[in-house]
Amino acid sequence: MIKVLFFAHLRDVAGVNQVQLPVGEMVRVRDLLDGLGPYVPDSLIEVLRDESAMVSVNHKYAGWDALLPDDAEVGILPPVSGG
Amino acid sequence: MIKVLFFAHLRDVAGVNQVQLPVGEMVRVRDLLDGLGPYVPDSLIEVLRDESAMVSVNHKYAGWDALLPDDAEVGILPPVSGG
Amino acid sequence: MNDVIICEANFDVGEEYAKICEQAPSAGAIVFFVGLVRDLYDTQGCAETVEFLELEHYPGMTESLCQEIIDQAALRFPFDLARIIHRVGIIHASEQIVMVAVASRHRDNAFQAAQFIMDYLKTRATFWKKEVGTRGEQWLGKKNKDVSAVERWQQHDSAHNSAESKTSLTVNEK
Amino acid sequence: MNDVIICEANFDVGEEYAKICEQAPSAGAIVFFVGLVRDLYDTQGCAETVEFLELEHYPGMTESLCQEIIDQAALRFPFDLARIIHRVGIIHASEQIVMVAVASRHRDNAFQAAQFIMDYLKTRATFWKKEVGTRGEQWLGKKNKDVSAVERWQQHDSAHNSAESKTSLTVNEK
Repeated sequence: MIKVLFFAHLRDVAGVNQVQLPVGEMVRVRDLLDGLGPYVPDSLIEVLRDESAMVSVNHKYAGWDALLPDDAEVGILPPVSGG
Repeated sequence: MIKVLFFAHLRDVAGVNQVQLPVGEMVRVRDLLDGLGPYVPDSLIEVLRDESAMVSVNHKYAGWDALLPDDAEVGILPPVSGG
Repeated sequence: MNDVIICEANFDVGEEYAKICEQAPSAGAIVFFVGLVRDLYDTQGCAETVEFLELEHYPGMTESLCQEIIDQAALRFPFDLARIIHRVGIIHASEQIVMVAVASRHRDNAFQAAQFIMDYLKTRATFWKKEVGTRGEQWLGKKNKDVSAVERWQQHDSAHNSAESKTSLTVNEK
Repeated sequence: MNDVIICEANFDVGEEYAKICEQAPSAGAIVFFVGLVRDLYDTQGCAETVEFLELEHYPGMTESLCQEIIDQAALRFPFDLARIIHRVGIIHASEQIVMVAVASRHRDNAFQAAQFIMDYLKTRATFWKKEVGTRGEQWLGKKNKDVSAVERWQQHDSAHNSAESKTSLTVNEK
């Protein structure tokens, strides 16, 4: 299973903190765009397609073409604003 | 009268904290080299001739060619080392 | 004696300073940075009154990113000790948000490391701020000037070739 | 609420920080620098144990130079408040010598102003340190790297043409 966590603004858009979804055909981070479809509003998928969000895989920043391990914890991260 | 103050290493060389001397023929800071002669050891005059010391006139850094007001307080300043 | 502390509670700068002096007895220079909630934000050019911020983060990822920022700073500007304290939760106007402290032998490394850590913390560490004020709520985004601040260090690195460039701090951005 | 304090007594960083927060309520960024007596000095390449420093200064001139350094920093990197506390007299190993604090809206100005003030304080302010240790007594001189630090700001100024260059900070050196 892949666990996907949403933060801040994008959690508001997703309407949930996290979803768990089966690995299925997903090989790369980019494949999440299809995999997440049934779980979150279309508006979130549109934001993700813009690729303005950052993504982490197992607590490391990852590119959209990074491989997705079977037990990945994926973070969907709006632009950060700490400090 | 001109008041000349010595600090740190150069006070040790001068052997005194300060001297007061009549304005006499002194017009510029450079003229102190002659004016101070009778008041301090030759070794101090030698250091001053090297012009490695800094000089202040009335609490402002001054060049060796600066004019010397009648009531000048002159500081003879080794390289600083605060902070 | 953790290098990275993420907590809801406020922190006492005097106490933190005393701890650092004790833990870095050979330091000749200590630089402290404290970031506070300003009561007036200039988001989109409009002055507005901020009542409080709500700060969230990605537990686990944030700590390891902050530690990595400290490690990267240490490669470039060796120091005796560096510490990040970052608050989360509700933080009211004028309260402290973040503290970065660096203790070093000489002041240049302490200043540079503290600035490096703050610049990367602002643009890489997984914190998010929601501003709640007279204009309602809004999530704050990354600021362009913070991005430029980080780019400056990257140029510094490529000019000096002094530290590894490929780390998780370098994000595969499109 | 003096900007420049020269005193024999030690200072409490926590108390000074609290005062600055109170006096600069709109600050979003506070940078503190504290310089301490290191127990090992590397003068002339030899490690030696320093027991204490004896610091003297030129009363009157030092205060006005420090104030002018603050004023010059303010022209370049606007801030809400800056303060210099510098001790004189006998200061033992590991004790605090100097504190520079800057409170500003944004962190870049606070960092830059604090560094500017320290760099000029080191090379211009009329303080002198005598080191008393296992090798006896010696007056310390200006360090080359401190001189380079100040030259960097002067290059910055001539590149940006942003502030008056002719002040009493600019000494008529031969």
